[in-house]
Amino acid sequence: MSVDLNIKIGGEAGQGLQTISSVLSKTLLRGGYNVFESQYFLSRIRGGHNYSQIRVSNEEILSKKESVDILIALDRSSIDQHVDELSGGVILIDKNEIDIEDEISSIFHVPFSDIANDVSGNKLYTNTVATGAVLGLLCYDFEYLAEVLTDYFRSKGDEVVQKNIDAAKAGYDYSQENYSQKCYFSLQSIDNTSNKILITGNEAIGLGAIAAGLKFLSAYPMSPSTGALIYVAQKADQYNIIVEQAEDEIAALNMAIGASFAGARSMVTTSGGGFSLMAEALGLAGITETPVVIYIGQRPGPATGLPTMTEQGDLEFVIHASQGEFPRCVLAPATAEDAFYLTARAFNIADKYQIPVFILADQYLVDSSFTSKIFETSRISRDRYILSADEIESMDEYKRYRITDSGISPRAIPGVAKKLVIADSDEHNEIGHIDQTSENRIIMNDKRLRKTEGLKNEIYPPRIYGSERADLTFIGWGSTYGPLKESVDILNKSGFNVNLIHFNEVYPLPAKTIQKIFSDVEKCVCVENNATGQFARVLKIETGVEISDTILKYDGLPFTTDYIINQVHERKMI
Amino acid sequence: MSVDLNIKIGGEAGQGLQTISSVLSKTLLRGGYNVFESQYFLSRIRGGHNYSQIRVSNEEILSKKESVDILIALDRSSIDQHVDELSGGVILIDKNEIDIEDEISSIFHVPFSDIANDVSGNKLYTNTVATGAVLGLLCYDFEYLAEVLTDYFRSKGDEVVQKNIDAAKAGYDYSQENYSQKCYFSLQSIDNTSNKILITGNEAIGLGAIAAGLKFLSAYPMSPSTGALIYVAQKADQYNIIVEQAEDEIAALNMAIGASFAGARSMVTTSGGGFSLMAEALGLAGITETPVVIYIGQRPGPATGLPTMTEQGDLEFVIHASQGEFPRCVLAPATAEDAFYLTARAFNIADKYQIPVFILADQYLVDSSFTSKIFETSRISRDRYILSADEIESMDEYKRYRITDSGISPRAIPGVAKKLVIADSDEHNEIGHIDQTSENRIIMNDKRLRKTEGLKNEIYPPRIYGSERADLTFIGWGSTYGPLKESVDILNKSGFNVNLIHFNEVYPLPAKTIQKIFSDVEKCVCVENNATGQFARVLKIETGVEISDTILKYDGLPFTTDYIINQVHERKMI
Amino acid sequence: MTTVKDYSNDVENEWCPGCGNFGILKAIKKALSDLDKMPHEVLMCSGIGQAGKLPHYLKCNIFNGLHGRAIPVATAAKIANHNLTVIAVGGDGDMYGEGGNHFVHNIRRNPDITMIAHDNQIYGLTKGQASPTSDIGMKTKLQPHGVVNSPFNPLSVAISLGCSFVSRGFAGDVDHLSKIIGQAIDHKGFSLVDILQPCVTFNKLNTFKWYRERVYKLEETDHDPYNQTRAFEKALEWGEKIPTGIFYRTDENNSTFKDMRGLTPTPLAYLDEDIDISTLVKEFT
Amino acid sequence: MTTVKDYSNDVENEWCPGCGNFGILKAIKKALSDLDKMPHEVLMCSGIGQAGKLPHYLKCNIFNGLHGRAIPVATAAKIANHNLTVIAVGGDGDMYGEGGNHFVHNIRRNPDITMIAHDNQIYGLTKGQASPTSDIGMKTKLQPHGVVNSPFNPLSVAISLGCSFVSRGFAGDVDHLSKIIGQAIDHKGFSLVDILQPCVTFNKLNTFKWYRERVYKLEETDHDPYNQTRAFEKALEWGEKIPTGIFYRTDENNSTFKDMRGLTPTPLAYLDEDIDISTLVKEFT
Ligand SMILES: Cc1ncc(C[n+]2csc(CCOP(=O)(O)OP(=O)(O)O)c2C)c(N)n1
Ligand SMILES: Cc1ncc(C[n+]2csc(CCOP(=O)(O)OP(=O)(O)O)c2C)c(N)n1
Ligand code: SF4
Ligand code: SF4
Ligand SMILES: [Mg+2]
Ligand SMILES: [Mg+2]
Repeated sequence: MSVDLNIKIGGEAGQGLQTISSVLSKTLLRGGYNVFESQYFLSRIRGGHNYSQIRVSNEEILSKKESVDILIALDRSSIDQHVDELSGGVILIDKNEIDIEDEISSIFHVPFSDIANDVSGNKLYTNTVATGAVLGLLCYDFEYLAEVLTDYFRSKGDEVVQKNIDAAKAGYDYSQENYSQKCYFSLQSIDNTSNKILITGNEAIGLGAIAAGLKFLSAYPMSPSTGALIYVAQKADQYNIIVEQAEDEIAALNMAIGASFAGARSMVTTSGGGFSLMAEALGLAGITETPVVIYIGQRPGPATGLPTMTEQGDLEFVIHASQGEFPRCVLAPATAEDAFYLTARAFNIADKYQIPVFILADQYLVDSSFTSKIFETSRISRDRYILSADEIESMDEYKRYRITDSGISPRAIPGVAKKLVIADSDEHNEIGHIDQTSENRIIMNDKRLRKTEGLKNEIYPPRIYGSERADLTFIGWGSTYGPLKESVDILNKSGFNVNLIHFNEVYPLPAKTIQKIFSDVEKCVCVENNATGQFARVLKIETGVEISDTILKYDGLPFTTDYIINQVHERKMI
Repeated sequence: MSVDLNIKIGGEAGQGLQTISSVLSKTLLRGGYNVFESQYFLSRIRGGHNYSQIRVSNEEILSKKESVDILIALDRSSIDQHVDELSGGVILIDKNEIDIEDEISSIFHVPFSDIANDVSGNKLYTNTVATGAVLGLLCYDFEYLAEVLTDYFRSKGDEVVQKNIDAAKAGYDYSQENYSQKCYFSLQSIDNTSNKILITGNEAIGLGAIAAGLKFLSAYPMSPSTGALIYVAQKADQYNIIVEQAEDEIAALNMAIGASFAGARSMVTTSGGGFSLMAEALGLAGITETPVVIYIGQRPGPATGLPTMTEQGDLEFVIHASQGEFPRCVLAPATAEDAFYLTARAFNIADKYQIPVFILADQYLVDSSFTSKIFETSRISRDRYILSADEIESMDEYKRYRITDSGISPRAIPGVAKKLVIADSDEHNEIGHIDQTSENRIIMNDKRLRKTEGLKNEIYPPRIYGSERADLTFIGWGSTYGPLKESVDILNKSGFNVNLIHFNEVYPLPAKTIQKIFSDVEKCVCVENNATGQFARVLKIETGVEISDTILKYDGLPFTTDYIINQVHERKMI
Repeated sequence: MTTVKDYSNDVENEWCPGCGNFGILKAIKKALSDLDKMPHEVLMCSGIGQAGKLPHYLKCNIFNGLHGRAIPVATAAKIANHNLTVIAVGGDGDMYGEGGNHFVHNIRRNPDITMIAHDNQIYGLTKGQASPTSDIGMKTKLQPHGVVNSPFNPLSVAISLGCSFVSRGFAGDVDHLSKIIGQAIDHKGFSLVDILQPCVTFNKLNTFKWYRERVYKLEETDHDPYNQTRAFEKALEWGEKIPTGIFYRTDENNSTFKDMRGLTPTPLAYLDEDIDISTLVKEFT
Repeated sequence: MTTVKDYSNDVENEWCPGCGNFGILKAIKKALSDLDKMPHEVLMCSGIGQAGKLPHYLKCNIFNGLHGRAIPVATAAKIANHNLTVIAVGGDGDMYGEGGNHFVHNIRRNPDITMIAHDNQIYGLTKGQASPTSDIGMKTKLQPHGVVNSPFNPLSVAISLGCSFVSRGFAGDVDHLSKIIGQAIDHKGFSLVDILQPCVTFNKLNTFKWYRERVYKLEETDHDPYNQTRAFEKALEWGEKIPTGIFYRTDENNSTFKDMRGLTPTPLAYLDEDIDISTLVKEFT
């Protein structure tokens, strides 16, 4: 039997809905389920209306769902705003805390805070009671919850752990006693030994960077990228990583470039606004040929825009940022798993081509938790392409910018050997000293731009999901993968024939390979989380492939499968 | 009889070749000639090899020429580097100062410094002697020179003026006596009453801004844009303009936006590197809908690149700069005259659409002096589109971001009336307060993007030069106009049939109009001063018009007619 | 007479209950109404952060711009229209971190604006990273072993640049604070009001209590605010005792703003002259 | 023994004859060889400007980056490889204008690098606009009526932030200057050397003569460089008399650099450990 359950927790910022959500998700994961957890929150610390959504299934899920089965309402407005989303589901509330004049039949009352007080002597345990209540409603094995709570609160001491377990159990029991017979859902734990993890895009990026041998991370905090920054900071000691909070984004990228020049694998984390301030230093990486990884968590602009929402609005900016012309590479992870492997790959590409490489993700991807197969370090290689002291000393003369066929010059780092390493933001000669002649300019510019050719061969072709030939092909990039893949599944199950071409390496593009792939495409639509269809334009320019139709969304929210399928039908695409 | 003479003055930075060049140019202009003066200089204050080139004709000229008729060599390397460019021309040097072992027949010796010492008692007058010597060689009416020297040195007092005139006359006489019979060129003054001016692109931009009612200019100095900044600073008092040197480029654009918000027509001047630091503030102008004019003098990147050279490498950057999506407009002047009128127009477009507008010029355009018809202020209107106090007070409620069909909201400035003006870099509601809802996001984003439609209708179609139908059509934008126009003339005179489609308003592009124009085009080539053909890409994306062939140049130097024609023949385009 | 009520609007306040920001909001409203300014005569410019939201909770003209960039906007708006009372407001991260260069250089420029820094020694809106003014040792998620950099001292830096009005207030003492703000606004030239602002959510170190135990008023001592060296010494005082009030001021000839050529009695924004460039064009013939 | 000659190369020097920069170049070469550093152990980071070209005229590792950004590059390079002797060099426009925020915040960060500012009180490479340190009244093409902003005082600002080594040299006194630079490099922590550097082409006000008539050496007075207030007062002295030498220093516990967790004895750049993330991955199960 296939399970596909959607739990929503709504409340104000500061009410702790994130804890309920995390504990629930982890508990469901431990019982063998696939979980997809996503967040909606406002740019404020207290108040307002926020929610978290947990989708649970025994099958792979990579996107969120619109209809809700269980709604945990920590405030009144959670009911008002989400009651319509319930399709036969229930609302869990504490009527002692929330005034409900109108009788809504789907409301299950659990006195969260009274129970918390009674059992654990403190209202602080209210949320834990609620967590237990949900799992009681699902007849879920309580042991998983007890285990997760133990892990979660271990650092606070045994007493706190126990009180949480007690509170949870009381909530659990209350549900069981009062509502179990009414409950439409029942979740038995399944395949318990599967090696699954639940991880956000931000954590996956941080972890990927650590695995790749990141040594220096400089950043100025900016939503939604801060999660990756903090993740690395928390683990920095164990891996000899220096994490430096910069005074501004200009410093952040200049620092990363300085550290990379001196030999440390380096990275910055930011969002579009912060990256705006890095545009000049991007060109510095370009002309000095210093590898650096730039992680951008996109959010809706222009300017401050919607700081906590999602968008894919920075692609063309990233491709064209900074004056002049130089190679760069843009990777756009599809899932958290993808984010992990692509981040590690970004460092290798950066080092091999001595260029800036972008991880271009978005708030939806990086703040959501994905269930993934356990990450395998063995799939990650660390390729530095740096000259050893012996190699340098054996050279007659070391030229940092030696002209080569590939455009890639041998890279030494300063201090390793007696030969000197010279880098310059001015146009320079092979040694690295300033050279303003036209002859030199041409060969140096050509050398740098030649790297794009190698890079194009490096880029993996897009993933194709679904049948080879379809009546309708979705085109997507980055975080739209989950909802698009599911849309394909659902539409095909309903008897249509659709497929998906999905790009997670988006720039530069190998034109011939892609043209070949598209030669089989009948009719296609580009699905993008922006208002103008940026990837469709990039594809056209880079490969000549023209996509005439788009499904766009720029309301700050991610795509859902429901939305995509609706659009397809409404606009009679199939 | 048609005159087309090319004078080159070469020497080290600090030797004062700029003075010789300016005085010569002005003198030739006053005698009725058309002059085109361009500069080649290195990023240093003293030494190195620099030159200035003056092309003189009785016909319109808008570009420089490669072959040289008279070379004034102030140092040895000027001879070494330019002797090959002489096609039957002569070299004017002071053999007492420059060692010449080998006898070069085309060398005319004039003892500049001895004459200066003898006549005016100071070696300082050496360059004036040289100036006189050139004009003597040309049998040019000395009175024009005397007049120009008087204007040029007036502020230094009568004695200095007189000594300069004496020095010039002595140089003039020396040439006349020793070389007039050998001279192949003779320039009689012509139509003296023609209302012509000689002006650099930078000065024209500054003047255009002043004419448009510029009130606030903030900038951080950066070549090659500083000339415009300084021009405005020098005239600021007379026109109630505040020119503020900013601490950095971030401040510069944020200041211009602040001043504009408060009601002053505002502008920044910079180059690509400085603009990199303005990318975030560009988005601020975008989302707050604050008009601002951004003048960028392009130079070769990436990063510091070649600070004193030319390139058209920032087009795509400027079009896509800053996170998110919002309307903007890019104007790329073809000549100094164009720069004047387009700058004024930029302010009107900025105010009408409440958007940032770019003047995207380049070092070649802005450092070169063009002969132009006298600028007519009457052709310039000042359209502010700002609500009066009465208009504001008559409104029930003032909404800075009222949703309208055109996307343009009524603009008030703060303090004028009692109603308040509220602007925000976050997504905001019609009033201007922060609004994070999806519903609001969509209507506000749509409102802003709708302005692009109006803007496209505003944009003038490209200039077409030459016959309607041609065997080969040059496509160009910005400063390539001069050399392309001349190439058309020359090729057509040689019996070919070529024409030119030239864009000086480059973004956004009215697709239909342009498609129509291109429907008549047989074969075309895009000529651009960059390495990757940026405008060709923009044209393709914006209009669907595809140009398969390009003539590109990215050695830091501008196009010459000779270069273009050579390429056309070499690559058998016709 | 303008009253505090004239400055009130019905925009939903997004700050945490109990936050020091509320005291600052009150003090600003009080100072403006005490000065009898009308809302439309006032322009508040802010950056991004919890502090940067303040202008929205006030009835006045607002330019809520980019993180760190309130000061350049404010300075230029004042130049464009010197009839406006212009205030730049922001957090410590905003004003001293991202916007540090503008802080330093606008003290030199000395425009007639007031800068109000909500100095909660933390990045509030981004959920609690160290700010430039965080005390050494403060632990955050991003500084798990505690802050090691020595804190930025806005007062000593301002004094070292001869800033013409340098003060510190405390969000827990609204009356005192509003008097300081009033004087700052009244002051001709760049005036700095750095405000000790407890962030009840993220800063568990510098709490209301912590500040209350330490603050004292300079005006209740024999401090001479016209003495730069003494002001400097006072600015270095931090720990057991924290001075508030006016540290330093110079009253004479202290606004380079008025030295600007081109500034007419009519604000630039209102000028609508005929512009004749014919004499300029002539220079090119 | 390293000698000055070891630091010489044959790159064409692009400075104007007679420029104060030559004295600085000499002093740096002398200081480095006196310290017996080898060229490959030294990394010079610079920005853009006439001063920013200096590293090219020296034999050593070079990162000549962006205008205003030498300090962040230098700090991070030092973190990546603390075996290197790292020097950040640039002009007054570069270091105090465009890069002002990095100046201020790296004093707080206190990495073990030396910052050398060629303070010619003018923008040289862009042909003579006012710099942050230009004296009031100085006329330039861009400031035709003279500078009105009060000059940036790098020394008083550095001292007000507790910078652990604050000094001023004069390009006209190479021996004295090279001794200061030597001590600055030797100093553990962020050391500032601001250098009075005549620009013979554009600065007609602050000439060799002008400086020579005014400079005196602090070490020849009873100045105590360990006293912050006295140092502050000295830093404000400008006009008839201009002090040079070491204004301020603190010798103990003054490098937060070494407080950085994750900094191993082997420089980060040389680490090549096996990286095992399996325990981290486990945390997500
Ligand atoms: C260029 C840029 N970088 C980063 C951010 C993210 N950001 C928003 S507010 C903030 C810091 C807030 O701290 P502070 O200025 O002290 O204000 P508070 O919230 O504490 O009042 C940051 C880093 C941003 N909006 N823009
Ligand atoms: C971002 C940026 N803005 C502006 C410039 C132009 N620029 C180059 S050097 C310089 C100033 C030079 O002055 P300073 O730093 O004092 O050095 P100096 O030439 O006097 O030694 C400027 C403004 C630049 N290269 N980059
Ligand atoms: S996060 Fe801190 S500063 Fe922000 S509103 Fe809450 S308590 Fe105040
Ligand atoms: S311009 Fe000034 S600073 Fe630059 S080299 Fe010449 S004299 Fe020195
Ligand atoms: Mg703060
Ligand atoms: Mg300088």
